[in-house]
Amino acid sequence: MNYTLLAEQFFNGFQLGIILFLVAAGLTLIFGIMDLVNLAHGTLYMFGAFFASTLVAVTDSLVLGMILALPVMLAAGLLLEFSILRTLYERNHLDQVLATFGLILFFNELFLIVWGPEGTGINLPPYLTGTITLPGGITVPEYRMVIIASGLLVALLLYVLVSKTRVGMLIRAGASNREMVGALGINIKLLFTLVFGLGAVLAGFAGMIITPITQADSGMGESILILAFVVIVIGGIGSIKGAFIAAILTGLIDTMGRSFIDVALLQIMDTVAAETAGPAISSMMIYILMAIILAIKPSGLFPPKGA
Amino acid sequence: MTEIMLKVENLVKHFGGLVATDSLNIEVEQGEIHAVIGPNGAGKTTLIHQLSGMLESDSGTIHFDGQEISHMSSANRCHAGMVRSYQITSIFKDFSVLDNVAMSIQAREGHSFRFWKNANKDAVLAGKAREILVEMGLEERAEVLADNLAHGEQRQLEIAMALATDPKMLLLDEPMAGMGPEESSRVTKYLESMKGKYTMLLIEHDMDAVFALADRITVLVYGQAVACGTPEEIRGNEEVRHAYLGDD
Amino acid sequence: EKIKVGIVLTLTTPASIMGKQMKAAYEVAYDHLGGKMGGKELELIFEDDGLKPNIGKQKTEKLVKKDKVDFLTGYIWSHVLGASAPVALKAGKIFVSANAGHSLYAGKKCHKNFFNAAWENSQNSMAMGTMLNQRGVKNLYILSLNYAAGKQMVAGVERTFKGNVVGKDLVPTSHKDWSAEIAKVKAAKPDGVFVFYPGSWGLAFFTQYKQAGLDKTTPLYSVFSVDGANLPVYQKRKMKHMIGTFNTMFWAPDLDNAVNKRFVADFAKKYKGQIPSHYAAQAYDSLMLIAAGVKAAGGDAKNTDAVRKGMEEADFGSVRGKIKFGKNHFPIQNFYARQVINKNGQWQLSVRQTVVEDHAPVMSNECKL
Amino acid sequence: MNLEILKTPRGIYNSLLILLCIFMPWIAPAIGQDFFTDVFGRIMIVAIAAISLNLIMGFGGMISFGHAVFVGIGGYAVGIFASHGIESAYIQWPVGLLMSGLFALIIGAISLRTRGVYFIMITLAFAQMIYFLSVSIEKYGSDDGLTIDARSDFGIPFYDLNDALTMYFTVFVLMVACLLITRKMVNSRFGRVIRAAKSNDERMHTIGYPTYGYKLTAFVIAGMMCGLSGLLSANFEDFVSPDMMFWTFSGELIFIVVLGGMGTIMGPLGGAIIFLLLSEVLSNITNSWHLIFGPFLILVVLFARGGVEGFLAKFEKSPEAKS
Amino acid sequence: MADLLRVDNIESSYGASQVLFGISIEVGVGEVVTLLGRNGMGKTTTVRSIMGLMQPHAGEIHFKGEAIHAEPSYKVAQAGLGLVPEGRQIFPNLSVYENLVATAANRGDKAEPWTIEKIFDLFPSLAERQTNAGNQLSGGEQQMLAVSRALMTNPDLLILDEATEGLAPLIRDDIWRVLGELKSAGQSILVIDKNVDALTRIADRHYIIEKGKVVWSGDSEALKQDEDLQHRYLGV
Ligand SMILES: Nc1ncnc2c1ncn2[C@@H]1O[C@H](COP(=O)(O)OP(=O)(O)OP(=O)(O)O)[C@@H](O)[C@H]1O
Ligand SMILES: Nc1ncnc2c1ncn2[C@@H]1O[C@H](COP(=O)(O)OP(=O)(O)OP(=O)(O)O)[C@@H](O)[C@H]1O
Ligand SMILES: [Mg+2]
Ligand SMILES: [Mg+2]
Repeated sequence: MNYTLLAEQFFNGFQLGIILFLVAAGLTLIFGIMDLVNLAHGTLYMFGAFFASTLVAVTDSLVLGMILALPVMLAAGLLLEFSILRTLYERNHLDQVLATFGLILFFNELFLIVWGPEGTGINLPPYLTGTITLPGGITVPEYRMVIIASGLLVALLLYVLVSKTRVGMLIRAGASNREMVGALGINIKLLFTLVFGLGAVLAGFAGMIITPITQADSGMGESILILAFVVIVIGGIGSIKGAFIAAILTGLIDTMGRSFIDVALLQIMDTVAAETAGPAISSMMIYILMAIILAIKPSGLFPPKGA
Repeated sequence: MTEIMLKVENLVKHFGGLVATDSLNIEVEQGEIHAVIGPNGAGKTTLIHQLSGMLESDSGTIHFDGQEISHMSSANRCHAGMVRSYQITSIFKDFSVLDNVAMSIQAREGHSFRFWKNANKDAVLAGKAREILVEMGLEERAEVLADNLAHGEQRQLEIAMALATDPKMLLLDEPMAGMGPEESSRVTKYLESMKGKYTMLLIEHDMDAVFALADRITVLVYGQAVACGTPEEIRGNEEVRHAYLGDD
Repeated sequence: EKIKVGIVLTLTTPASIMGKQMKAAYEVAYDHLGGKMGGKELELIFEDDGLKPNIGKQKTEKLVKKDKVDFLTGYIWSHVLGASAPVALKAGKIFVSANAGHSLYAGKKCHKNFFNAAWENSQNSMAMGTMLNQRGVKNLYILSLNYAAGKQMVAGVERTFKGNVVGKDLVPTSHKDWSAEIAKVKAAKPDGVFVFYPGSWGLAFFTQYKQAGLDKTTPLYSVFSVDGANLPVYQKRKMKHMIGTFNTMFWAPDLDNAVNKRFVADFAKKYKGQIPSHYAAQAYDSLMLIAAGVKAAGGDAKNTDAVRKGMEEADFGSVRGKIKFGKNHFPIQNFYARQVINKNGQWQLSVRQTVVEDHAPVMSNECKL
Repeated sequence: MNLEILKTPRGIYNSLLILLCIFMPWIAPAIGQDFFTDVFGRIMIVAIAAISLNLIMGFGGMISFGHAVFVGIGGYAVGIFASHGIESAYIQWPVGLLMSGLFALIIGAISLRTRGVYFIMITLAFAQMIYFLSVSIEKYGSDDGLTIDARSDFGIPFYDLNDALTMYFTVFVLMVACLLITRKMVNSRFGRVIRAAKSNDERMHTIGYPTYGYKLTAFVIAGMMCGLSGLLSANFEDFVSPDMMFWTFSGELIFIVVLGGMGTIMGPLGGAIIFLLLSEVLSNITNSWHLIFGPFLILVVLFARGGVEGFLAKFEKSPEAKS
Repeated sequence: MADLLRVDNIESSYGASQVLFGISIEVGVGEVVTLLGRNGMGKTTTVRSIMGLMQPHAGEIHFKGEAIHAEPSYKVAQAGLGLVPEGRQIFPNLSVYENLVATAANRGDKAEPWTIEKIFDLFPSLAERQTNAGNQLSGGEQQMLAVSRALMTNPDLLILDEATEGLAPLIRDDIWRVLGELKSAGQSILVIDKNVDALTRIADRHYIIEKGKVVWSGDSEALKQDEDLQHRYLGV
């Protein structure tokens, strides 16, 4: 057994988990807590990637471009909420699904036309392109460390906001009973608009921070969206802590699966069978994980209180 | 000697550190109306949850009508003849009032794996359902969507649905809560007229109704039965007055 | 009486990057034919398959039944082809795949009216394996997408590569983060990495390859991942480490023949000044192949037997020089090693050497024609 | 025939849907769009899948996000047998239906332990597993799919699925049968149990229904009905591929049901016709048809609560209980 | 006495079915007023109309002289109305503590506003359950929480719909006692309850509602005297 590889893969799984959490964070806010099934969350993620790419190119600075992209995301989120989504809170989940699917179709096509089929991307500045060598000989691209740090920061901020502040309480209260929150003197419409805006910023942030690694293309949001839903469901819908732990778990399982399943299968079957089964099982890994967890704990790992 | 319909022995339920039901023993005789009263949070609803199978007990046994039902599913307990009503209204909101009651009647007529015949036109179901609505004074509202009923009317429907399963024993969780004086006195009268036909475990904070109806009363405090006796005995019990009744 | 050719391509979704080049190439071919085939007026009808087999089939039906086309061509994806080809073949039409190298159609399922103007899926990577041998690669790490074409690519390279395969990973198409695979590559210390990551996967993978510092230690070899369609994108994104990498292909823009020179020049005029990709080249050849058939039939496109005969002769100026068809109607052709170079500020692919000559799909003799 | 239904906009619309399906093989050539017959054949096959989804989702509240997997199972039953040269419908069809039912039983048995969004996601999980499985089996074409050389053979003279009209009306008759079955079933005692369980599952238990068994039964019935759609699809398209069980198709089925009107009998058919016809027509106008189609879906949700059926029901005088 | 709340001839409907047919009521500063009537007569609908939870299609509602009948409910609440709704409607996914503080405010600019401590003194069982989620409370505890939650907004006018539903006699007495104390501190209250006796003890005036109309109004004395009235409209 190669222990450096094992440690490195463990680390990779962790950072994949952080990326998943970043995407799931905004979704936890909008879907988990506000209870809006927003399929267009992936679209917001794509917004972030494209806006930031363009702004980074214009300003020729990664940091400046990304910082400028945040208010743009906020504006985009508010606009979307104000024009279409705010009428959907009181609708059932399926209406929300259909309408936000409409948004996906529209924006994917629009972005395809505006940015072309090749999409866009962000080049890392020289000071972020190196690799860091951790104790034990693990080498990690510098930029991945940036992602991890920002993921942890977002996790912390979000946890505090939702669990410890009055705004957080009001969001949760509003999700369970909008009418009553209003009757107690809170402008719930405004509050939800702002929270949606924050969710959009988080989605956009995830999109932009990943772009230097994966590049950006139209439709990039959909496959990650499914993963984000998986993470949230495994964690228990509405729980920030759950989303975080589930994201890390998913990242680890997926990475470990992709790293070692083929080796493991070779122990028990012949090469041909292992080479067919290996990739198949590693693709299925997170779905198997979700099915097992839900079969045992039908409300996810950390169902929030009272939900 | 009258038969014991329900026998609860050493029943326990914990919620985390809280003991909601604490080694509880209760016997309910066939045909009696047995009231359970006690302060808010004493564990009355929890007891009903346990009896009806909504909550798994930590330990203890429940015997009903000669068989042990401690681990039966709630549907089976209902088939065995024990049915509950809810303190917080639980009805089929997007069904008409009549259909709400008809669902209960359908349940008692055996399994529902009948895929073809139109049940909406089933005279048996509708007829019996209507009878029950008449008894509960809801007949004029039969076709209304249950969601559109006023709160008090929904409370009436709540009981109608329990009655419609044709139970041997009714577990009533604050049936009169939310009803106006007239409606609650009607329900009181109705329950009184059903005395003997059903065995009833009645939870109620409306003391007028309790003292009018109950044959025996158990007083629950912190999950324990602190007193059990006839209405007169309970009314006279100093401890109960102190813990629950106040000095009216 | 016009001659109508129905062309099914992917013109939406990010995959349209290839489809659009092919469309332009068909238009160049149309111009070169003077808008005529066998003396008759020619009409091209383009349809978009949206990258879905059922849509592709639907569009094929429409072309056959509504537009009543005489030929069908285009078809970038094997699964779209698998759904669509039977419709055309049942209707007695001649079908020319301009990209999808569905291996069954080269072997068991070969059909008298089915032609392929491109290649069979594993051919190119077989050439790659040979090239790796020629270049002295001993330990190879293989990376590909986990779907049929991806596996055929892998099978191809393994068929001819003589060294050790020290690792192999097939990732699902939903993945865009290769940290796990890259760590394995690093640990395996190969002296070459072979990848099949077309389109946006390539963009993401090559970016991460560099971020992990692998570009400095391990040379990259690829098939269908670095091509004329996405090279301008690599250049725009300043992915300099792609320069110098090798891939194999049956064609290159600087392949030295007159038809090719004219094609490359006219294509650039038509399409944003770009150098054509092999997708464009195949598309051009597909229409020329059909034209050769129609010409042989004296302009009678309905005379399928005559047209087919003419197509089998393949007597036309191909961008790859002279083209020859096997009895399975797949080309028998040379494969070249190509290298990414920077020529006058424009990145392009340049032929380095001929890797294999007159290569035919391995399953050709399964064809019972 | 009861002509009463023609007095409401909904009635007229529903009759129109059926008439369109019956007469399309003659209408299409008359308007010079022959291939519309194929389009409608395909629409009806999708409609069957949507009808089956509506049965559990619209009436039973079980939102399956993996429903397309049963289309795939039905389809591969035909495809796999055909690839081994077994073309008899009497083997293909029963096996296809049984396998769909069996998978529905397994998936349902586990998934029904959960509810709400958890149910949505666990059904998706199972569908994805089966999808990845089908992608990895190279013997049956992997994601390139399987071309089917011969359609199911019923061995009845003059009844040959290779004949376009026979195929079309086979689909039509089976679709109508599914509509009737749904209609009968949702109004039966069984159907009422399913609908009430959607409304308030806990209460169902306390009045004596072990709803799990009922829901599972409905899930299996829907799975088999959806498998039927797959059997037809394989025959109609002469092709099966993993694509037909990818989550996007499951999603489309949900959209179709919601668009048409959830929990109504004819909703799925209307939804299928509108969804697929509009895609067909719009995509022939421009490649960027999603720019129009997306906003259209949004408008439907914003302004027509309850889909098309809900929209039309607004014009009825007395809001009738679900028919 | 100065008018705090004035409801003028309002008519309200649920969709097509009209429920209120011209209801007029007034609550003065420092006054305790009740709405009486049998089930389904429109008491809750009146309260919902006042609170802006539904818009009356005719008539006017003024609070402290300002028209509020067209305002959204949060503005109505901010103007100084506090609601204890029918059926409790506490937030099931918030803890008891969070239920209390989430919407807390000092709307009436009280010198000595309600605080968590005061609430816990009033209802000790809530103090014990501070960390329970709302739906992990017994029915009566939920009712206590609903009352407390409204008090924590320190409203000028407290509205209680089914004030003591589900409360044990002792606690019920507590509630009446508290309402009495609040009244003496100058709190205006509009209350709905079926406990006519208790209501006549603490309230100044009463309105009886029948089929969406006010059929009688008067003070406690008058109501106590008129047994026929009680019987006819209240079934007592
Ligand atoms: N799910 C739960 N988790 C934790 N504690 C709970 C839960 N459900 C109930 N409790 C607590 O258990 C105790 C008993 O509750 P129960 O509902 O049985 O009371 P009750 O006697 O019915 O009161 P009431 O008369 O107010 O309805 C209460 O203190 C309540 O807070
Ligand atoms: N959401 C609704 N939709 C339609 N009708 C409704 C709705 N809510 C209440 N109603 C009807 O309005 C009428 C008045 O209801 P309201 O709730 O105001 O009565 P109430 O006087 O508060 O009765 P209770 O004492 O039972 O609470 C009733 O006939 C009821 O059926
Ligand atoms: Mg209780
Ligand atoms: Mg009321």
